[in-house]
Amino acid sequence: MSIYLLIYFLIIVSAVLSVISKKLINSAIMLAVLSVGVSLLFFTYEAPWAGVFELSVCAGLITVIFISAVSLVKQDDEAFKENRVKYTIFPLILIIFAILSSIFVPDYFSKLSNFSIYLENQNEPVGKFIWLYRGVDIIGQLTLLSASVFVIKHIFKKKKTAEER
Amino acid sequence: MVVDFLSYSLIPLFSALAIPFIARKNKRLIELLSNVTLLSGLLNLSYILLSYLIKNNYETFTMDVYSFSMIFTIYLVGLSITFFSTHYGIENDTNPTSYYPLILIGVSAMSSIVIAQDIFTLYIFVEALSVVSFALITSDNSHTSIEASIKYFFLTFPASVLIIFGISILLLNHPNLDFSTIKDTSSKFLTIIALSMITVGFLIKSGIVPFHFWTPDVYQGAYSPISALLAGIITKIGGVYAIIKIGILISNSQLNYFISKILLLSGILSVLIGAFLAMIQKDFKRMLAYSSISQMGYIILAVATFTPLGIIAAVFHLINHATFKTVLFLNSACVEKQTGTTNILELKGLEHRMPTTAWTSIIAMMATAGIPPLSGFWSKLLIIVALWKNGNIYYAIIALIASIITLAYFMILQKKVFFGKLPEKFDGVKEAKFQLLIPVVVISGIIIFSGLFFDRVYSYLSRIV
Amino acid sequence: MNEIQNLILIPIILPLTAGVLTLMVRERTKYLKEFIAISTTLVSLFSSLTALKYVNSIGDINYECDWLGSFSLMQFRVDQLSAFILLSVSLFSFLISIYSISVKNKGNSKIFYFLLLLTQFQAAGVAVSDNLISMLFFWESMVIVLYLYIYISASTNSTRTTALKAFLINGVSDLALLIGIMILGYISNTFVMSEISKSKLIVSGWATIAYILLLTGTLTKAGAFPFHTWIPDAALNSNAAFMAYIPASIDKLLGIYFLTRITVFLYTLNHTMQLIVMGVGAITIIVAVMMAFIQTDYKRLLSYHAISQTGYMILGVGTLNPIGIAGGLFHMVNNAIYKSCLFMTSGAVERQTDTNNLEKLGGLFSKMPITAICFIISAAAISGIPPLNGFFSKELVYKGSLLTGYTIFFIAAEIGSIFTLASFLKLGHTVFFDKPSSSIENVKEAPLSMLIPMIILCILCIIFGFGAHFPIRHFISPSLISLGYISEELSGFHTDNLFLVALSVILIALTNHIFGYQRTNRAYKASDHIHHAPILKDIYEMAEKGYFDLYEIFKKIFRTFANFLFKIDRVFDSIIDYIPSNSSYKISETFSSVHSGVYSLYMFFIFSFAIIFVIYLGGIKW
Amino acid sequence: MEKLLLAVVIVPVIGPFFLPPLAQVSNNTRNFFAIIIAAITFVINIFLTNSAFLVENIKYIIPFPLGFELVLKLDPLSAFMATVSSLTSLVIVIYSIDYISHYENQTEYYTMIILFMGSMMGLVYSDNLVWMYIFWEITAFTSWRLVGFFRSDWDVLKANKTILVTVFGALLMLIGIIHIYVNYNTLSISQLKAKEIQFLPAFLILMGIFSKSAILPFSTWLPDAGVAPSTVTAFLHAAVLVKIGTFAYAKLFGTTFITSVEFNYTVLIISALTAIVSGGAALVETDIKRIIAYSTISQLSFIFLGLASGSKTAFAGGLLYILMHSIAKAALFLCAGIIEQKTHTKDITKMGGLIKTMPTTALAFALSSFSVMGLPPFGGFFGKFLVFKGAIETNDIAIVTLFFIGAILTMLYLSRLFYKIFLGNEKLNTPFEGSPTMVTSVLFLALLGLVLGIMINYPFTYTEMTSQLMYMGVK
Repeated sequence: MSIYLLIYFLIIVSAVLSVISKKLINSAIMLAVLSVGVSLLFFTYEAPWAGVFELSVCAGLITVIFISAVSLVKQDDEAFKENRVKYTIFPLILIIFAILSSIFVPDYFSKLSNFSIYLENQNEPVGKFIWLYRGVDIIGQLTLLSASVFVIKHIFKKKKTAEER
Repeated sequence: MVVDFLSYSLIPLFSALAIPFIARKNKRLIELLSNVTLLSGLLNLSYILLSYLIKNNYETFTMDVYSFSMIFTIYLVGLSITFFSTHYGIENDTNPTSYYPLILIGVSAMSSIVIAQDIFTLYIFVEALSVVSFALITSDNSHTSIEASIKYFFLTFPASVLIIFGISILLLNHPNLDFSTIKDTSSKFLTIIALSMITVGFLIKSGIVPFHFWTPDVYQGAYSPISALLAGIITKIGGVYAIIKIGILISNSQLNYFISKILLLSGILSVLIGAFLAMIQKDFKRMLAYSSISQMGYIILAVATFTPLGIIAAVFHLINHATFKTVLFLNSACVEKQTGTTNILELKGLEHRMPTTAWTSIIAMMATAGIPPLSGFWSKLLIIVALWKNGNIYYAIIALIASIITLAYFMILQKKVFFGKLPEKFDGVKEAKFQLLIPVVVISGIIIFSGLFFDRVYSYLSRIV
Repeated sequence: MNEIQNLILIPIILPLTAGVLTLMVRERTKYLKEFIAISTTLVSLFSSLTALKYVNSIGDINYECDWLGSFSLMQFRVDQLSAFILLSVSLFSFLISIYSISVKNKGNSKIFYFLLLLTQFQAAGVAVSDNLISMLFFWESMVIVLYLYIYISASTNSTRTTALKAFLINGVSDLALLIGIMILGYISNTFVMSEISKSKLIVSGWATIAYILLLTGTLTKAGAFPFHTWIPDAALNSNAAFMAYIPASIDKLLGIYFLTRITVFLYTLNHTMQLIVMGVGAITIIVAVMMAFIQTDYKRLLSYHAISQTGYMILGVGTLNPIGIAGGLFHMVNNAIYKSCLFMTSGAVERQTDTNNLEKLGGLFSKMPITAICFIISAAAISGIPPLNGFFSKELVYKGSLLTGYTIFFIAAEIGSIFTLASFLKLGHTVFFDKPSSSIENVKEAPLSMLIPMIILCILCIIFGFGAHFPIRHFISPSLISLGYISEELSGFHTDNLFLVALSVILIALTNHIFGYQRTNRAYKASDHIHHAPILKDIYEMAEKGYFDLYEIFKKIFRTFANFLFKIDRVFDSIIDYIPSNSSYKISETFSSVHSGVYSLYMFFIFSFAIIFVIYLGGIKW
Repeated sequence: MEKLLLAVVIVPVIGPFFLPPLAQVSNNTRNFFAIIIAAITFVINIFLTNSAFLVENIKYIIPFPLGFELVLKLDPLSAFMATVSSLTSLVIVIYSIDYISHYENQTEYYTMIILFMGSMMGLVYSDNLVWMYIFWEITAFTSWRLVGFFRSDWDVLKANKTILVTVFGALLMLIGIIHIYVNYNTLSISQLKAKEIQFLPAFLILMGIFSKSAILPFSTWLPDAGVAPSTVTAFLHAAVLVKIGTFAYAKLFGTTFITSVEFNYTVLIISALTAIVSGGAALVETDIKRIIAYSTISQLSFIFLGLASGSKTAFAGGLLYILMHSIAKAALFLCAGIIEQKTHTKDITKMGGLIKTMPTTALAFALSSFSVMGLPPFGGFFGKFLVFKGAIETNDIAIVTLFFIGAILTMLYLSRLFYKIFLGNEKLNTPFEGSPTMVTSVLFLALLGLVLGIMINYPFTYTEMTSQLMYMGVK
């Protein structure tokens, strides 16, 4: 049980930090941490490909793009400074959310265990499962990869030009 | 099912991948390749579509009408954006070798969203789409566009979280995430909570009040053709499409009561707030952004009825909104290109200098405000009737009266931008070159004709459900 | 029967066509227009004479033609009264058309004759219509003619203002008449007078309103107090021919005709209503004559008399007894005769001396004897000197008012005739006998075309005086019969005490005049001792300034009213214009204050709303 | 016959879109073509009017789903209205050729004005509420372009006011229409015949009608729209636009639905107030076109009195009033156009004594004002007369009094206007008579009013038969 609480705590803290942190890069990193936490949660609940995709998409790719973008705007980060003190009420809301979820989620745990049993009955490795039933996702992965390639190209090309200026 | 449309999503993807290899030096070739790719797809689609529309009988039409019309819209808008960009002179602002492929990938991602048969695939492509658009927004390296892209990503991030969480919950009692299976068992508690999470996520993605905060900044800040692409199609496919899909799924379950309450509320709020905020905007594109918020509100209202008529109305209004919002954003791009500003306080008296732009914008605005006999009138009428028949009379009345505000801010826009006396500094202003006008004119024609031949359009769309 | 119908159509159709014909005639042609007009009016005179004979001997003439679809026909019905009116109308238009050959300031003579013929057409139409709607049609269309008539006589601003005044007073009262007629038709389901008279209306509810409205219309037409105020102004600003034609004869004829119709033929009045009518008559007599008495302009003085004489007729008709009504009708025709004669003399004098101002006039008897004689005769007639026609009609009116038992009206009438006589003494004395002022040397007699009608009218005065039984037997009693009274003996020369009263009236007037003349040795100042009497002085001044003028009062009222309405209109304007725009602007401001561009604030909103939504959807309901 | 019915709508709706290309050829070609279109429409309407009573139930149906099908149906009322409006439009278009010749945007002007006429035809003949609404909105759009003809900020502001007010009303009307659609499940007027209608939808539709024909509280856009060129104001305020509302009232509440007494009473009271309020405003204003516009408003309320008072004769009178008022008021506006063009001012305090220099215009003006005042033998008399009959048959003294005051005000402000412009003192500007075409057209209209008054039998019989045949009456 403590591991869950730990992960919850991790998620909440990272979310709060991502909102109230002064530097964009920090909030980006915090978001990454948050999604890592979420995917950890998935893994611990034996929902492997949910975890996989959370990790790959949210934590991995998106964070890359975040950081690249943030590194673009770093030089004129001062352009938009706000006073973020007044948003420290976020933690309260998030804690409420956490409590409420801990009301609903136990039900979800029980279901979860049943589902893992159902998976073992099929006794197929996860990879095979993917290749059998989720062929279209391959295109998805392909699209994502090519997209990320072009995105990096697009942005970093511009980063150079920006520095030349 | 998937195979009907798979090519539409694969071909652009491959041509996008091909571009860096075969055409990294030659800009013309890039433009040619991307345009030809989309044009061929569009010709194919419109051939099929017209052949049925003209015959006006659909016995042999086996494809899913909803996906088909969506793909048609995607290709239409995508092609008009690429064609526009080729003559817009993007090479001064950005790098064509990554710009066009990104658009193509976006098109393919959208097509894949439309053809996705299970919700997880849909999610993946939505993410891909948001990545692409994030990059595209920053195409010109201006301060505003980068800020816009960052806002876009930060503010739509919660959507991804909610959707993925919802999907993971769905996984509990559905071995595979096909829409059909979800449809069967869509009354279980976990399914309901999952679907509601997914719905909220897509609401965020489609920029509905109260999740609309990213929309104006992004549309205003984005690179002009790209804001047309965003407003025209991306937010719809990335957001509203899925909501309509879910609407179709759960149209007969106990969930739709609650979801329709939420949707009605946020829809009417978007209609009103978007319209009111649009009225005091000083920037052409920002005003359009708010107006598209309020139009999204109409679509959501229509979905919220969960009745066949409502779904038809929603799809029809979605298509219409895609068309006329594209026209308007392209108009704003033309104006910006010719005069160097989109601030409507500086602009004045352009109607004699840019007649085509003026008239196409008038057509699009009248369509948006629901002035008959343009297409927007019919879709709005259907929406209102659907709402009324569903018992939400007050929502219907408010939505109807709100279109006077729509008309009002467009009147203000026309007055400020096109009417009045031309200031000296715009003496040199001429109409944009006609290649830039072709997409605008074509889409305006589509607006008019889909309004005049509403009977055909309706009998085509009525096969959605 | 058919040719008889055509007979009564002649006085209506012929003048119209002839009038249009005169418009075709070129202005330069000499006497062609005059010829057309005179011949037309003569023909219609004879035809109406024949019609009268026919009606008196055989019976009513009816004529119908399609007009307003199935809603209403154009219905003519000539009974004795109508025939009598028709006859007098044609007579006067005939005489005026002769007279106005040599009237100078009648403006464009083509238009003048056109209007004259048009007026006859309309007047004849009013006289013969049996259907109230067709009557209204003719009646109300006279307003335009009236306006043009005054308008063409001079191109000065005062003339235009007067024309406008006449137009508005008559137009508004015609609206009243219109509504009255509508109500009449509404409560008695028909617009045909002969139908309505079968079951006379009693004054109650809608009928009262209708009667008052109709009364307003008729009184305005007849030019009674308080709707008379345009006539004196018109006297100043227009020509004598017009004055002699419209206010002096046609308007009186039609007004009193219709007054008689409604009062006797369509309604059975109750007591109060009768008192109101008679009261209006009496007030008209007194007020107008008091005003007339002090005038120093020939035509203006006459015009006030025209008004005060109307009072007698109204009084007579208001008595509701055959004698009074006979008196009213008889007085109507008499008044028309001598009043137009008087106006003609004024026109002659004006033509010869180019002025109507009493201060400039004087001693014309030697220079214009015939005019003077005509003046004297008609003046004597109007002042009720026996045995001229005016005397008898007034006698009848007096008798009628005495029979009602209200001596007050009788006394008012008598006072009226005192001042009438006095003012005419003053007028005649000034114009024809007083010492001439330098400006009018070498004045000659008026041309023949002016003298002939005057002489004819004077002869009529005398005939109707000595042979008063003739008109009464042939015109008045038949009219009474057609109004549903059995005719009784009302002719002749009464030697009862009324005669003495008349004599005493004459004596009082004479003494008054002599007294006034002695005070200031000038005849036109003979009224000053009344004019400058303590209280009367101020009243007179206010009256001359037009404080009592209903038209001026209403002009003020409507101006303020209109300003008030304009304010209301502005209020509505702000309701549909400023208020929505400003309020929506305020709303937009409020909304936009949230959109500060701070994305962590946005993040906050998105998160919190997402949580709320999800909890609502997923959680609350279990 | 069906073909004719289709043609009378199609020709003026499609025709205008050929005008811009023709303008490339030459302006005269364009003007000629515009006149041709208007003339054709008018002639076809004459044919239709002749056969309106003879032939039963002429329809042309274009199918649309959900009961939105476009049905063109010939009935006496529609034919009457169409003839009136196309006649005035024809005269106005002819007049425009000289009037508009020296302004910008001529092509757009002709396109819009013909399109307006076309949509009017469609509105008049369409037998389906939603199509009525569609054409209604097209007229709103065209009037927006036309009012904003001079592109200054002020003009465009007023143009926006015009379209916003009218469209707002139209939206209210649409709500009413949908209400009917959901209740009776049809939109076809001939199927809705003799149905009773609840107060709410009736009131909503009434709001639309009032906003279109400028009855309180929507009245003031009409005088404000006077900034447009006089042909446009004549076209919109006098001949066609404001008559749309009266027509819709006659069509829906006169000949289709059976309305309740309270409803009619509401209409009567509102229009009575409008009559006097706008009359008073007209007495205060000093801008010639604003005055005439206000007078239009007050006359419209008289028309509503006739249509709403619930008696067949008064209904016929109201229709007659529409005809007479269209003609007379169009003539007045066109006279105002001549005066404005020649004196370069709209302020009547700056005018005076124009009767010397422009007698024909003065004559036309006077004749039409007499017709509007309702003096015989002009046509206006019969209209006013029958309308008052209706007022009295409501048996309500308040309404009669209010309209009596309204009529007095009419007389006052018109005579004041005429006096100030044509009589009065000579002011600095001594203009000349307008161009022959313009003067002829105004004189034609003025004399037409007179002739119709003298030959009242024909128009009145027509309107009376119409009301006998179609009028539904009150519950």
